[in-house]
This record gives sequence, structure tokens and C-alpha cells, in this order.
Amino acid sequence: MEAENNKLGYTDIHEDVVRSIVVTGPKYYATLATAGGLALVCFFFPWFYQLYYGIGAAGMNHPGVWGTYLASFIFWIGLSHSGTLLSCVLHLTNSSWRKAMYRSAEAMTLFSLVVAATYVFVHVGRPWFAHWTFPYPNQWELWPNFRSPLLFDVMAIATYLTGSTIFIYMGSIPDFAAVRDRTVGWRNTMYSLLSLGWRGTDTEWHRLHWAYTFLAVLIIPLAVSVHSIVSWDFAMSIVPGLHQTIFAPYFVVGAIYSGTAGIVTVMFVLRKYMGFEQYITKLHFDNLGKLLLVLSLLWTYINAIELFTGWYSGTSDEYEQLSFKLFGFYAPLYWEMILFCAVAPLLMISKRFRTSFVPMLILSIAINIGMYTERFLIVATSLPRQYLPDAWGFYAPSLVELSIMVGSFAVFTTLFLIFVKIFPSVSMYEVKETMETPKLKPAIPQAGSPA
Amino acid sequence: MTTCVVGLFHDPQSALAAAGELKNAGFETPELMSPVPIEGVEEVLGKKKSIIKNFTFFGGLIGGISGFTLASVTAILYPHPVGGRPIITIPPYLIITYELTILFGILFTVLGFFISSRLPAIRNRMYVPEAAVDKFAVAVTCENSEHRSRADAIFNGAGAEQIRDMGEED
Amino acid sequence: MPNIDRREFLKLVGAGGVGAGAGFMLKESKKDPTEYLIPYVVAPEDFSSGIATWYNSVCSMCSAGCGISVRTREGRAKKIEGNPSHPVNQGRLCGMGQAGLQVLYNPDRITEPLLRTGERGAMSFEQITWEDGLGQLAERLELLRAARRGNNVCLLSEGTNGHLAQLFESFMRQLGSNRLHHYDFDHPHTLYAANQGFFGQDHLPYYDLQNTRLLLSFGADYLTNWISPLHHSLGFGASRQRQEEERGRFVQIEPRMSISGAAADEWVAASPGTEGILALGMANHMVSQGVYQGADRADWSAALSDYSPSMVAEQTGVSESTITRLADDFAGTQPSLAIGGGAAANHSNGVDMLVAVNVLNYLAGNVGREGGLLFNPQPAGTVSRPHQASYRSMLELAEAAQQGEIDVLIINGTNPVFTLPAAAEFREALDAIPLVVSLSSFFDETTVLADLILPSNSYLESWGDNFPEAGVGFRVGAVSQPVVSPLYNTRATGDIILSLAQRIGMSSTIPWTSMEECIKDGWRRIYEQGDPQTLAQGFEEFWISLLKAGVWGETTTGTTSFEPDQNIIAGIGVAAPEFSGSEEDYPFILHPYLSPNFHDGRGANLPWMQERPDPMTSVVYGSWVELNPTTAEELGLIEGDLVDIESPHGQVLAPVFIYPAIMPNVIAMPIGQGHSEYGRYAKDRGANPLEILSPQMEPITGNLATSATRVRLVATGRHIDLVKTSGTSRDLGRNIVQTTGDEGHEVSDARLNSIPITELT
Amino acid sequence: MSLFSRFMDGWRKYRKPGYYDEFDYHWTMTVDLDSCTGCEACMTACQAENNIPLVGEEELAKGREIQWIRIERYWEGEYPNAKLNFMPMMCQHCDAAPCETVCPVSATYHNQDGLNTQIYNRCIGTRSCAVYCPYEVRYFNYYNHHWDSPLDQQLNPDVSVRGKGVMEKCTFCIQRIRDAKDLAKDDDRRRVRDGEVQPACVQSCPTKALTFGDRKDTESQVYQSMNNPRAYKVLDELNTDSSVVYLKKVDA
Repeated sequence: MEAENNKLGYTDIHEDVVRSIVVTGPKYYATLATAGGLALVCFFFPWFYQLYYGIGAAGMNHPGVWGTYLASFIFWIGLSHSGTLLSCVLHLTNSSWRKAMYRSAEAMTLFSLVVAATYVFVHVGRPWFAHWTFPYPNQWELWPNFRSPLLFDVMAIATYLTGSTIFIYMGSIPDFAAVRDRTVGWRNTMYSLLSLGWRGTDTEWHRLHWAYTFLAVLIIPLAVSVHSIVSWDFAMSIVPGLHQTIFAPYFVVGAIYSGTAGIVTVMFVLRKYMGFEQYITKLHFDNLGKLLLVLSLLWTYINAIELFTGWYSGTSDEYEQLSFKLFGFYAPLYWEMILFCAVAPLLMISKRFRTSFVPMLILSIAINIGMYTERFLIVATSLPRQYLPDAWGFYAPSLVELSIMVGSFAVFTTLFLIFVKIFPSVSMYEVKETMETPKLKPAIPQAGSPA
Repeated sequence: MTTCVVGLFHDPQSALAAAGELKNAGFETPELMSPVPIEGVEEVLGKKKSIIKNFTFFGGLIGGISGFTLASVTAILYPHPVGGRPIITIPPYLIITYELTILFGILFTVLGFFISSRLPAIRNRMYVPEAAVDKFAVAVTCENSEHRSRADAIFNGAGAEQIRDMGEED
Repeated sequence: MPNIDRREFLKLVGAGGVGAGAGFMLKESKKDPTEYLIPYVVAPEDFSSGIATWYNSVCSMCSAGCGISVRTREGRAKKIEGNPSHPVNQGRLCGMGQAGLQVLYNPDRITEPLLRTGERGAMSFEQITWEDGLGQLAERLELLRAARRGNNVCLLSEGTNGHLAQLFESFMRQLGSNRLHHYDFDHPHTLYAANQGFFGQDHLPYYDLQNTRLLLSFGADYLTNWISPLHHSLGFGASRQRQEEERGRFVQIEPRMSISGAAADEWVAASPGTEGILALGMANHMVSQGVYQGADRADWSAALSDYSPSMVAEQTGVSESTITRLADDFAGTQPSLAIGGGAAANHSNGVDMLVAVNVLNYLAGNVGREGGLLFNPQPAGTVSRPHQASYRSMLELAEAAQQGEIDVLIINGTNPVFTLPAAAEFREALDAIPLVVSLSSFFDETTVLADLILPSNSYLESWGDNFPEAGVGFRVGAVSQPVVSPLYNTRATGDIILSLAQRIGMSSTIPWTSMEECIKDGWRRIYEQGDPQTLAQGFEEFWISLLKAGVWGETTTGTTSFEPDQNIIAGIGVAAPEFSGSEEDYPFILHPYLSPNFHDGRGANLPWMQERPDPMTSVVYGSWVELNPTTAEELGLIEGDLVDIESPHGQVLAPVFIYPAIMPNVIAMPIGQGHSEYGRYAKDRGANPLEILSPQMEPITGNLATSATRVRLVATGRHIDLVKTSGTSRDLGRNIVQTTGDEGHEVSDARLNSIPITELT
Repeated sequence: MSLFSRFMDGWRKYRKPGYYDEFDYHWTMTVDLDSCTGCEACMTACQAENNIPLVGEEELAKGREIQWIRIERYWEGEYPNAKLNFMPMMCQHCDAAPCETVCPVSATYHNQDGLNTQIYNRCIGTRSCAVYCPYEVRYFNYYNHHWDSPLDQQLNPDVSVRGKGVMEKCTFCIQRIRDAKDLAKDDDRRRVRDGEVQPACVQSCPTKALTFGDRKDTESQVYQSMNNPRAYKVLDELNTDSSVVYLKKVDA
């Protein structure tokens, strides 16, 4: 990477980044409009419809009271992992290759969290009362039930959202400052406010470094806890197929897995369309590839454990649920998941694969499709197959659900598009750090210097 | 009359050198402004200590205490027997404690950062735009013209590309 | 200012945290324990409820005549429950009885008198006043009566007894008509005939399920629709929960497992129509084994000689060992009881079959003893049993109509167009009648063909009384009183007849101006026959207490002695059942059964009944045809496949349901769905098997042999998803419904008093 | 110091499992599977008493039935030895209810009568209680249900009508229990007599297969019948400590 970057000077980066913010072509607006429109049509309109008619608009029914909404919720939470988590880990182990990509990775975290949080409102039957889950003094003298795994969720996600927002913001204060001087009008005002009057003095740099480090230290355990807690929504029930101690690590690994895959996708897009070829390089894909490979192996292992738990239990409850998952109506989805998340990633053993962009893009998307399927199967194959066979049912998502699922991606894209125009989507100062500092030059005697 | 002089350098090393000389020459500790953190500032201008870690620690502490208090005390004041569990159930409440520990930790860290690095800046302060892009600036205050000329000399000696007079300092 | 002193900071934090905690605890510990007991959330059900008014009345959803007490609030009926003091149902009530509320509040009720304006069946009616409607009808009747053609008036009513029936009688007599028919699809003509023929009783005996120790039911679904289901259910429960001695045993003999079959301890599948032969086979065994020691033993063995178990076994498809075992049990377990009915009684040999059942009871000595079969006394009052129209008499009616012998047909409540097979051509008969008047309050298949509709009240809005035909071993009568004032501009059937009578000028013989008077008058007569202490209290008190209790009874039991004479014994014998359609073309025997939810179809307009899963199949909203798994496999059919059920007399379309407990050569269909009219909940839903029945009759009674039709199945290749509430109706070795070998001998593993919650955490 | 001891007392008290020293009443139902004929009179009674909505054919096809009490059917064996066992299934009012702990807003809790009560106007519809309930007796309102007029005139004024997005389930006819208590109070009785209060299903059962009463009253009918050697609890292995006891079917 040095090899590629040392042609460039500080100014070039500066120019590139500022350009990426200020200069917006029609292509951008076109994309933004499509994404925004799609979000409106596929996400918000169906949601409003559902708000009006009730959850019945979705496909949930008596035994299968949870559906794709929850699956998507977990998916987006999962996607949000690794963004910030990864960047924290890499920051602490100060591996310099992180620096070009972490900003957008964190942005991904942030926005997938936002989408996930929205899904909570989409999921519940009476979202207009969802604020009751927050602990605040009220006239009913009622407090939330702090024993409920769902409340853990609320707490964890609120914390995680705050944490990652602050983290990404802190990281980009110097860049705001840098961009501030190059912009005019409303942008200038905005950046002046965002940069809090940052000057880049040695003291500021020093404080920023420490604060940033502490945040990183705090956020890593947080991120791990968040997905463990999400998994407990399931694991704390006694539903066959959900009641498993392996779930917490299973979900965390799965989350980081899908998150990393997500980063690869985003990297590719940024590289291709935001013109950051020089900063996001083969090296990143190579390293991310290695990471993905390890995660996929982990994931496969835990998945196998899950199967064995059901199989060895020997109880009809677990066994029926398992056989429905493996050979029932949704079996194709299950095997598709295995193919995408356990088999296909093995390709990344070869460096040639890891360092070739398009295949990595395809694989990363495939992995996330697989991971979504996993979440869907967890809900759709366990709830309708519980203890009393007479009460068994079948769950299939409705059109509204599907379109909201599609729409959520549009929402995410929209948010991300707005982001790249506001945040410097590559961390300038850290990329500058990675380059060798300018060479010494003979001093030029000043004319008209006071005698 | 005290003025503030800024020397702009092309590279961190010379800027650092200039800063060191100024310090040795008896000027009050000069301020560096740079697009990137400069290695070895502390060797030249002396160690920096920050109190952020205290904020983080005590923030976490407060968070933990208030987390458990929130859960247990609200449960006690408005008892809601569920599932045959006790009113104060330790394991679940520990999770709340855990989350709030981290939340408060984060918030206090940010607070600490702002306080210790004097941000956000309220007053308008001396600033060199180039320093945000690719120049390394050294700022020093001079009581009088004598000081001033010495500062210029040091800057030129260190190879400043430009010496800028920021005028009266408040 | 920015540099906070660390000590300062630490103090702050400490104080903050600990202080908060301690403070709460302190406040907490000062509280009074009672403050904890109820959380500050109160479940909404907890608001204190108002005072309800209860009225005792009589259920008329089926002919059993259970006592009901209706809970009303602010003049609206809210819930129907059983009348605890009524001996028939003793405070219990079946689902259909409780759904009576939806007859009252049904959105599809006819709210005004209507006069037909367009074509018949075109549903074009104009609203008229009662004056107008009654006037027109009275005028017609007047003319006919004057012209001595009163016999051209026919009154076709649902099964009623009590004083309404009496009123009908005298009204028709005054008109000079003998065409008064009570028509109920499920009226047990054969049972009456059999008891008449064997016991010489024109009333049904009382079947003492409660005290019997072995019940042998030949096709009678006594728990859902045979005579008095509620009373039988009570008996069943009592016998099952008997503490002191051994619990009662129940054996069900029928080709398709009914609810009673599921509840029974043993289900024996005898091929359709041969139940009587099976009974005689058992009788033969009992006689030959010398169980029966009567003087006329020789006659018996002579009469039963053709029914040796081995022969019977090959006719019925029930193994010889089973036959002898059942016979021995039946003779050995005393008291035991054999009953017959349902599909078994609706064959061409229905009466003989039921006689055979009576023979069993007689031989085992169950006649006239507790736990067996007891004879009822004459029903109370002067109420004679009204003439019940069999299929044959309905045919005659239709014939007469075709001959133009009927000018006015008044239909009350019953729905022959739906319940008669298409082969009876009753619809066509109606076309031949100049004036068809319907007193129904719903647009059922018959009413839509009426020219004049005079909507009657629901039974919850009208006066009436009922003397349960099945009886409970002693005389019982019950008065039904209006529990709410009529919702709409409708009138009670009795009042309509009364006002007609007045207009025609029968006030001399029919003096009453309202049904209430009529009933009260009738009960005065019953009161006057009453025993001294009843008389002592005076009629008004008697009447008031009657209305309060809702039921009246006196413990005079019927005769107990019975001896059959020679020629009856000699005449005993059951012919093989006759089926219409050849076995080659029509391989399956159609077994239509009364749906527990809709009875004979009258319940199909009640949403509660439509939404209540069928007890055996859990299917809701719609009908189905039940196939044995092997049959379905042979035909390559799976659940939900639509098939045409073709008989020689038509075809209906229904989805397949795989039913584990039905004979391979039998297919069963529930009666009750398949309405072409009858309100939004019933219209165009499911199929009606009655349409395709062959007009086969039982020779003696002229009862329609509903189970004697052969059909074939033609797969249409189409498939629908049956709407049912059950997922998988097999417990996959999960031991959910646990069974125990014999009561009392197995100590349960369930922790009875359950762990005290203090042990959980 | 006294503060500390107070604190410790409070602590001990609130660390005690179950919180209640003991219930005022401990309402219990027993179901005699040997007497149950599956006639479903209980279902209609429940519908009438508790304003359970009519969901319509389409919704039923989607599996959105609402039946506070339902009859489960389990076939045994094949023709000709097929048997069908019925099992009434309603909320088991578990003393260690999984559904209670999971509700984030405490919309369901255990009241002092040992009842598992659902507070409709607190429910936000996460539906997690329905997931956690192993008996699957919690039903969700997917729509605002309506009654074709004038069917709505039948609605029981003592029971609230549930709107969309709310979970509902069997309450053991808590309104009847409340009435019985009020009556007892009016008669200056300390307690409700045995048999004085009966849920709609128990009241209507034609074979008297259901009995209901206070488990704490050792004279009560329900106490006798739950001490029947045939007694067992469905899914007892899940240790939900339910308040509905089933009596085994006799296979004679």
C-alpha cells in the first residue's frame, strides 16, 4: 500500500476527499432519488398500511407469531457488527490497513443499527406505545420489566447506537475541520459546527488519541454483548430449536461474519463509484478475505453443534423441529444457507480469489443472503413446531413483509448516500499518517524580513 | 505589546526542531498545528497528561451503580411478581448494570475529551488553514520586537517556508 | 475551570451512587406490606361488574327441550346457560344451545312482514304492515273455509310440542283441514315404531345411561344429537366419574366413528345396515348360552335360530369372537343397556334393527330397571304427541300439491327444501301451490320461495312451553318466556295463529288473544290435575314459581312390567339392508351424519357454529368427505383434493378429508352445510349430501333411509386447502394425552400439589 | 446501622422467590380426560362470555384463530383400532410462567390469586409471550375485529373488547371471580365458597369433566380431584408449575 500511496501527497488526498463531498454529479442524484423513492414505496407505504390495518397485514399467525420482521431485525443488528467492532479492534492493535476503510465501515454500523431500530417499531403490534419499554418515571408508576430479554435488547441497542455514533463522530472531527476551510455557504457553517473549532494542535491530537482509544476499549465488549443479548430473545425461551446455550456465541460470530461480508460489499462500491481506488486496495480485500474465511469456519462449526444438540437430545420436540428445518418445507432455504455460508467461503483459501474484486463482491453478497436465510429459518422453523403437535402451524411471509424487507435495504442505501456527502468517507488524517511525511527542503530566505 | 508569530513548515521534523529551539530559547511553550498527529512531540515539548481516563473510569462506575439501582429499586417500589421469580433477580439485573456501565463510560469519556481539549471552542482562536491540509505550523508568542526577531531567526534557521504574523494576541 | 480535581470528582461519584441506592431502600423499608400486594397495574377484567337479570326459559335449538337460563343486562340477552333446576340438562348446555343468542341477534333476520313482488325465489319482496299481511292471509283462509275447502290449507311446522302444537291442531280443525304436519329431518320415526311394535309404548322410554355399567350403542350418536344429547352427556360423565363402584363401559357400533364413538371405550365397525343383524347375533348367543332363562326361551331360540354368531359374523364383518365377547359382557355386566339410532336406524331395515336392540335389552333383563331402560309416563297435561311427518307423508304432500289440492301452505320454522333430497321434488311442489306463507325469521331455502313472509319471533322473544319427549323417567314440563322484548317488527308464531283465528272468527273455540294467555290457560289445566299440595298454593303462586323455576315436574314413573307375546317374538328378524345403485358402479356407501355444529343445517347461520372447529376433524367453515386412509391411497387422493360424490340421483362437490376411523367402503359427509340461501354466514358454503340421497324408504314408517345410498368418487384434479385449526393430530410419542391402565391402580408422577413456588428461582 | 439492617431485611424479602408468601386463593382447574367428549360446548361458552371475536374464514385459513380454550385432538393407532383422544387446552396459569418474565412492559403478571393476568391496555404487542408459552394458548389480535350489527349487542359488558395489536388469553373468567369475591364481601364472608365461582367453560361442560376451585381449600372439589391418582400435568417436564391438572384417560 505504501507502494501505491507514496505517489500521492497530502494535498491529493485532501483534494480527493473534498471532491468526493462537494462535487456531486447527476449520477449521484439519480441514485439517491431511486433509493429514496424505493424506500418510500417499498418500506414506508407498506408500513403505514400495516399501522392502519394492524399486524395482520403481515403473514404471522397463531403458532408463528414472529416472522421476517424479527429476522430482518437480527440481520441488520448483525450487519452492524464488525463495522465499529472491527475498527475498534484494528485501532487497538493499530493495524494501519484499517485506516482507509474504517470510516465507511462505521457508517455501515450506524445505519444498519438505525434500520434495525426501525424494525423494532415495524415488528410490535402497537408501536405508538413502544416508548413504554424505556425506563422513565410516568403517571402510571409503571416501569419496564427489567427481567425481560427484550428489555435487555432495548438497553443494549440504545447504548450501541449512542456508542457507535459518538465513535464515528469523534474519529472524524479533524476531517470536518480540514473540509471546513475548503467549503463555503451552508456546508461551511455545518462543518464549522461539526468540527467544534478543531485546530489540530498537539494537545488536541493527544486528547483525541486517548479518548478514541478508551471508546474503542468500551465498544468492543458492548458490541459482543449486544448480539449475545439479541440471541437471548430466543435462547431464553423454551421453544425447541431456540432453547440453546450455544446461541450467544453463535449469534455473535454470525453477526461479525455477515458484518464483515457487508464491509466487503461497501468497500467495493466506494472503491468503484466514489473513486477511492488508491486508498481501498487489494490489501484490504485480502485481509478482509482472511477474516471472512476464519469466521465462516467458526460459523460452520457452531452450526454443526446446533444440529447435534437437537439430534442427540432424542426428544421428539427437538427432533421434529430439526427434521422440519432440514427436510421440511423450508429445506431448500436451509441448504442454500449451508452452500452460501459454509461451502462457498472456502474459495477464499486462495489468495487470487481474495484479491480479485468482483468475485469477492459476489461472495460477500452471497454470504449475507445466506445469513439472512439463517435468521429467517430460526424464526420460521422453530415457532410453528412446538410442544403440542395439534397446535402446529406454518408461517410464510406476506407481500407487505417482503416489500418492507426489500425497502429496508433502500432505506439503508439512502442513508449511506447522504452520509458520503456529509462525512469524509475516507479518514483523511489517518490516511495521511500512513504515508511517509514530506521530505526536508532547503529553507527559502524570506524577502523583506525585518532586520 | 505581545504578538503571535507562526512559522509554517513543509515537514514535521523541521517544525518540531523549530519548536524545540524556541522552547530552549526561553519562549513559552510553543503550539504546534498539523494535519496529522506528529510523533515525538512529547520528547520535545515535554510530557502531556490527560484526565480522560478518570472520566471513563468513574463514568463506568456511576453507570454500573445507577444501572443496578434503577432495575432493583424500581422493581421494589412497584413490585410486579412474574414467573415466580424474586423481585430482585440478580442475573438479569447484572445485564442492565453492564449496559449502563458502558453507556455512562462512553458519555463521560466524551465529556472528558471536550473538557480536557477545550472543545468546543467558544472564542475565535488563532488558526492556520494550511495546517489542516499539508503544512506544519509552529505558533509562539513574543512580548516585544526583540523576541520577535529571535523567533524569526529560529524559524528561518529551521527552514520555515513562511513566517506569518498573527498580530495582537488577546 | 476545566481541570476538575480528582478527589472532588471521586466524592461526587460516591455520594451520588450510594446515596441514590440507600435513599430508595430507606423509603422502601418504611412502606406498609399491604402496599405490595396489588401491583399498580390492574387487569381490565377487574372492574366490578353490574347486576344481571336471569330468566329461565326453554331452548329450542333442537327437539331435546333443555332448560336454559338467560343472563340479561340492560334488556339485552348476554349469555345462555343451562337451567340448573331442569332435570334434562341440569345446568349444562351444549354449544349450539348457547349459540341461540346468535339466532336472536343474527344480522340476517327478517325484520318486517314481506310480500313477494317479483318471480318466486327472485328475492324481490316489498315491506308490508302486519295488518295487511294477516288480512290477506285471513281473507284467503276465510274463503277456503267458507267454500268447505279448508283441507286445501296445509300447516307445515317444525317439531313443536306443548300448547303451540295444541293451538295448531285446534286451528286446523276449525279450518276443517287435516293437513297439519310437523316435519323434522332428524325425527326418530323408526325408534317410535320399534318401541310401539315391541313394547307397545307410543312414547320413547327413558334410557338410564347414568346408572348403566355397559352401554351398547348401535349407531346412536347419543352425545351430540340422539334424542336428548345433554342428558346423555350428563349420564356419560356421571358413569365415567363414578366413585364407589367401577366406571361404566361404553361400546359404540357404527361404520364411522362419531363423537360418541371417540368417547367410547371400544369402537366396533359393523358394515352399514347390519347392526340389527349383529344385535340378533348377540341375542342368539345369549339365548343359546342360557343367559336368558325366561319361560318363552324356546320361542326365542326358534326366532333367533337364523342368527348364529358365525353367520352374523360374515354378514356384518365383525369377528365371531367379538360378537360372543360383547354378548357375554352385555349379559354379564348388570345393569347394561343397548340403544340404537343414528345412521343405523336410517336404513331400509331401521325398525327391525331397533326392535332387535330392544330384544337385547329384554333378554339381558334391562327393561324397566335402573341402569337399563325405563318407560316414561304419559307426558304432562293433555298434550298429545303431534303427528310427525315422515318422508313418505312429505311425498304425499308434494303429490297433493302437484294435484292442485293445496291452495295455501303455511310453513313454520322448518326448511324442507333444504332437508329433503332433490329426488323428492319438493321445490317443484311448492311452485304448484298458489299461496305459500312462511313464518320463518330467516331467508332459508324454503322461505325465499314464499309469497308472504310473516316473520316470527326468535324463541328468546316469545312465549311457549315444552314437554321433553324423551323424558327423564318422570313428567317434566317447562315454560319458555320472552327474555328480551322483540328486536324487530316480528310476532310470536302463536300470536300470529291467534290473530288469524280471530280474523276468521274462531274466537268461540280459540278464545285467547295472546300466546301468554293460551299457555297460562293450558298450565292451569295441568295445575288442576296436580297433587294436593300444588293445588294448595293457588294458581298464581304456582304460575309465578313456575316462571321463576322455568320447569315443572312430578315424580310419577311409567310402567315397569313388560312381557312380549308369542307373535311379536316370532316376527323378530332383520333383513339385509337395501341400497340403491349397483355395487359395481357405486362402490362406496354414503354415510351422511348430523353435524355436531349445525344439526340438520339450522345452525349454519350461526357464526359461532361456523367458527367452531368440527370436533372430530377440526375443519371450520365448509364441508368435507371423509375417506379411510387406505381408500384414499388406492384412489390417490390426499386431504383437500376436490372430488365429485356421484349417486344415482345427483352429485355434490367436496374436499377429501382422510379419516382414520371409517370403514374402507364407506364415505361420510356432515349434514348442515351447502345452503344456497340462509344468510351471509351459511350461503354458498360447503356441500349438502342430502341433495343426492336416493328416495329409499323404511317400509313401515316411511322414514327416509338416509344411509342407504351408494355413491362413487370422481376426482376433479382440483385441490383446496381445508380450513382447519388442528396442526398435526398425532402426539408423536410425546405422551401428551396420558392414559392409565385402570383407574386407581396407577400413582401419577405429576407433582400434585406442585412445588411451592419458594423452591423455584 | 439500623439503615443497614433495614436494607438487609428488604433485601432478604425481595430475594425470596415468588415474592408472594402465599396466594390469597390458588385457583385451579382439573380436566378429566376420561369424561371429556370433545363436544366443544366449553369453546362456545368461552366465546360468549369473553367477547372473543369472530375472525372469519380468511383469517382462520391464515391460522389466526382466537380460542381461549381449544380442544386438541390426538389420533392413536390405525383402522380398525383407531382411537381419538381429546384434550381441552387453555391457559395453564403457570406459577412459574415463562410468558410473564419475557414481557418487556410487564403487561402480564401473576396476581395474588395465582392467576396469570394479561393487561390489555399495557400490551405493546411484541408477541414474545406467545413465543415463550409452551402451551401456545396466547392469541394475538391481528386486526380490529368487528361484529356485524346487531351481534355486538351480545357483548358481555363485564369484559373488555380487545383492539388490534394486543395479546389475549384465558383469564379463568376473572370477572366472575371478582363478582364472587364481591358477593362474599357483601355477605361478610371472608372467603368465596367452593363452587360459588365457575368459569364459563366449567359451567357449561355437559359431562362435568371440568372442575374449578381454590386449591388452598382442602375441602374443595378441585382439591379432591387433583389428588386423584390419575392426575398429571401436561408438559410437566418444562417445570412451568401449571394450575391446570389433567386426569389421565382410562384405557379399559
